[in-house]
Amino acid sequence: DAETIAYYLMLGDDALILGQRLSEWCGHAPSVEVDLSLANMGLDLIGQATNYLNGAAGAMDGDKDADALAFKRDVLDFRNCLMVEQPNGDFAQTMARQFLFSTWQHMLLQRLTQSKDGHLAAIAAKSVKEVAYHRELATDWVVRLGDGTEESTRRMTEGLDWNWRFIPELFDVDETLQKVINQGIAVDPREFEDEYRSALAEALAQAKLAVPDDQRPILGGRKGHHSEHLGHLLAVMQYLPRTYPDAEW
Amino acid sequence: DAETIAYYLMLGDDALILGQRLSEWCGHAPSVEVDLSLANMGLDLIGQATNYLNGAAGAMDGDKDADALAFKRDVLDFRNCLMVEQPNGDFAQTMARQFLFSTWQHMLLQRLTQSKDGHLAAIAAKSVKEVAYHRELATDWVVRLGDGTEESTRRMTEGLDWNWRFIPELFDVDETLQKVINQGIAVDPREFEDEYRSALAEALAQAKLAVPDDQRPILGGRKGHHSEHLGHLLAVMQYLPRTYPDAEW
Amino acid sequence: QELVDAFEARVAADEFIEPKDWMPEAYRKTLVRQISQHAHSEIVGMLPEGNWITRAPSLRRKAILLAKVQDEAGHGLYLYCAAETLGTSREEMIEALHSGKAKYSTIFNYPTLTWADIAAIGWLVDGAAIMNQVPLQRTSYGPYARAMVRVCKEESFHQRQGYEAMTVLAQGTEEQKRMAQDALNRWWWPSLMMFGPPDDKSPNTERSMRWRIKRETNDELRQKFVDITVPQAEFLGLTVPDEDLAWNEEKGGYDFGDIDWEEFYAVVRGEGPVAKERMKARRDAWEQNAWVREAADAHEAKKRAAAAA
Amino acid sequence: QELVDAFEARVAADEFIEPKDWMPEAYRKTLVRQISQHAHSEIVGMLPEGNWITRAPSLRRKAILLAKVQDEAGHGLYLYCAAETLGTSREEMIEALHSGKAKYSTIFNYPTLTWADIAAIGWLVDGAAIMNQVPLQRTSYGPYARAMVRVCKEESFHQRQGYEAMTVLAQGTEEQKRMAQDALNRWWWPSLMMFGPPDDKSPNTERSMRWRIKRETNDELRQKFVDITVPQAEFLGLTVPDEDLAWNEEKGGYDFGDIDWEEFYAVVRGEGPVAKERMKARRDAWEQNAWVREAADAHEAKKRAAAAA
Repeated sequence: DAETIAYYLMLGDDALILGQRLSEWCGHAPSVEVDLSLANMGLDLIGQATNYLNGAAGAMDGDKDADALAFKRDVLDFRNCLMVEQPNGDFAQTMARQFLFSTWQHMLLQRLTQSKDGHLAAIAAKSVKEVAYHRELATDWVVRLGDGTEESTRRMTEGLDWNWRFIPELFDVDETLQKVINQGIAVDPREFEDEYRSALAEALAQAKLAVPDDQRPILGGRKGHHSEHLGHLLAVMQYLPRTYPDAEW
Repeated sequence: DAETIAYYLMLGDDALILGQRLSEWCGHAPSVEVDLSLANMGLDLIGQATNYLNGAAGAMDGDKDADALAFKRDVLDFRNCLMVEQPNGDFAQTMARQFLFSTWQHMLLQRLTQSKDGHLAAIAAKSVKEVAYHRELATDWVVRLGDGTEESTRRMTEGLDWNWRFIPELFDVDETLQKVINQGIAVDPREFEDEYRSALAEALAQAKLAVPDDQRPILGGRKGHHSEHLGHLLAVMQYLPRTYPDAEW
Repeated sequence: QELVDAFEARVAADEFIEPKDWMPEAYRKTLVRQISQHAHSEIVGMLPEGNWITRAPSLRRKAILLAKVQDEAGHGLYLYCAAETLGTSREEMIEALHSGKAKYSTIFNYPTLTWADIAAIGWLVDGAAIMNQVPLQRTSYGPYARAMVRVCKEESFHQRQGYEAMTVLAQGTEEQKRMAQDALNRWWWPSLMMFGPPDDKSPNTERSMRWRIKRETNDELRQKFVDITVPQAEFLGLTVPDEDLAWNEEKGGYDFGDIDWEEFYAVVRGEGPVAKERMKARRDAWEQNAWVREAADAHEAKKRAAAAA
Repeated sequence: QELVDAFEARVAADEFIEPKDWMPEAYRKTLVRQISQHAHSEIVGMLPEGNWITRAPSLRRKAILLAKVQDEAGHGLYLYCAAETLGTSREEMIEALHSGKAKYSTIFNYPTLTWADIAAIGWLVDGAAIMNQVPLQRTSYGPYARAMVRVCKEESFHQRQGYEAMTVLAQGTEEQKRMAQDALNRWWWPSLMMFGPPDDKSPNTERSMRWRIKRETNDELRQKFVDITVPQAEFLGLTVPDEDLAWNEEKGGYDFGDIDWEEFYAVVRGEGPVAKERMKARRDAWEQNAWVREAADAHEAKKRAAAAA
């Protein structure tokens, strides 16, 4: 049904857009090792996105596939949260975003393995280990940069500040989502909001950073109302399939 | 004929791509005054591009127009020189590019007003005053930044260095161009290369900058072999017409 | 007190106050705040539109948009100049903006998500701006009033262009219609907020009216805007996103739903959806290009020194 | 001289030299130059491909390309490690790259203009790289030889993927065929240059062969590459951009046209079409992220100090 499709899209778009953002780093990271781990995370996320979007496409009318959904939707039809579309900024901002998102995604996937939707549970079971690693890697960098030099502390503080206002969206439950939660398909994120906040507080304590004040929540991504950043990302990402609509690659 | 069309395209693409680059500055310039003059130059160039491209489209088969040429060609079909597609960089790099290009374009247009192609002569007559102003403005900035502070001198030197290797392409005459030169339609740029070099030397002397050493010429733009920058520019510029091929705006 | 009385009498007689004339400190301060806020709005307002210049869908639309932001930069300049006649430098005003002390119109803290937003901004935002600004052509401070004459002429041109662009979308493909409706949904309420808080929450209105810095109240202007705009939306075949909207025969205007004032005050506080982006863009433009302004000054100084030698 | 003789005898017997073994200074220097150049090529080589990861035309192609650049980063790491066993630190090597003293493969100074270039790089550039590298699995320096075993396995996978991607284009729409042909036109000659100058202009070849740092000459490898690649191009229905290309029955290989060695040497000097872009990208990545490496070191030091306390 429409709500289940929307849930697949939401999960798939989160992974796709974040994977795309990470791939922008290619060749420009602080060290070869970091280049390698950013590409690795990007690859995991693109793989996950493919699975979710194929799931969504399969449940839709017509003979769409994951590529059609990734490359032929415009901005108003994307369902990703606003956090993943935020610009990379510097390496601290990228890692702050990754930390806040992967921590959430990890807690979500742990529970999603119990979904009544067997396909979703299977994707979650496959992805949860990957995301556990993303979470660990990002947390390590938050600690390292938070408790590094004066400059890195400042940059990590700013990176967290930029992304902090998008946290509430991760726990926002609208009607569509509530319906699939009720069906036992989706995870209710509110179940783990406390756990999430504790995990953040713990990591930030280790990083010797203050927990930022809550900012006014910015919502909208789940209903297609994005920031200005997503349109630019899509213009690049979708260029070839838009330009050569009849070609296969 | 094909060669005349190619000449219109070359002139039109130069103006279009440089206009697009200038428009990227919008809202980000060093002062309101500069924002205004960058938008103004961009506007002039987009206007010129429209005229040339409409001229090209009119001479082609089918019912193409300037928009079809601007928004529906891919990178291999663009005929602009490599200089105009170079990234803006900082304000010095943008002004170095403008200085090197507008000086050339101005000398070209002065002569193009005598073209045997009446339409081309008319466009040139209309544009030459605009471009004279661009040249003056860019030259002023080269002088100001060259003979400003230590930092601005360094930045202007780097900006010139980045763009210098694209100068020879402006004076390169291939078979296609030679043919329209022979017909009295196109201007032979070699006629004014000395004048151009002198104008550069004079401005740089005023800016108290050394004339950069000649670098190995980088050619290719006139036959569609561009740098990696143009593809990204087109992905953004062409997004809407590519995404909604049946729409009018 | 004599000075004050004389000043108030001149204003009441619709005379223009000029820079060298005596004026109450509060008048001067209020004007600087209002004019600089207006100037900042022009400059910050270039950003949501600049976001689409590089992606304008045709050469004509690109040219129109470039011309429009060029006008806005021009308006910013006149207005900064008008404010400078009151003794505050442009640098001071810009610093106040960047520190968050000075405000700009709340509307520019919303993102331009699709091309239809550019049309909607022209139609609704410039429409609302004109509604606010037309009376200011008769404001009591001369330089401000004269700047507004020029601004209003250009703004009303922009508004017509915006409405025309919206017409094309509303008559276009299904996808264009959807974009147009979605843009109206997102921009409608923020446009109504552009007129400021309701009159009963706007303590300075009375004085500003007396001083002819303001010539109509926020609620009066808002009502006017609704009455003019609703029929335009209907003509476009678009639905205004307000279930409570209804023609009120008695008052000869529309009744409309409650505005989310909590959102308005949050946006005023700097917590709008893309407020961080806007401020970052302006600060980065200013700070990262400081070397250009310094170089220009240094070059100027060298030239002066050479001329003096 | 005894040491040298013993060394040469071991090498001649195809034994591996290990980091702690004695070796001639020239051997060490040549190896550091060669291995670090190879490592730099892997790292710089990520840039032309990174240029298309964000624009890959399908999720599958995006994943393949991400996996490929990940492999390349890995190769860079093994190779830097192999070079470090010879007593040169990674920082020294990277500084030599950024100052222009150390070189990287000339091929990465050409731009990736269309998606077909990514396919062409896999097919031609990885193909040529393998041709160069397969013999190096038996090179005399142990750590280098072992690194090459792993590198070669992955490279040949990349080469097959590239050829497959090219096949899809060559069998695709007219526009895709055109892209594919244009890519071959632009990458063919630079690929031939990847094998280095002709043997009679390669003065160190003899010694490098004796030391088993090189196991076949440049011209031999180039000939092999042409002989393998031309039939592949024919199979794809593409035309190799060389009018002089002809099968020579007698030598059992292809004759081919003259290489533009002037271009080659210019590119070696750092004057390739996008050499400035490549060096700027690498320098910026290194310099603008220096704070990250410093922070990691500072954090490590704090942790060590805490553990010691």
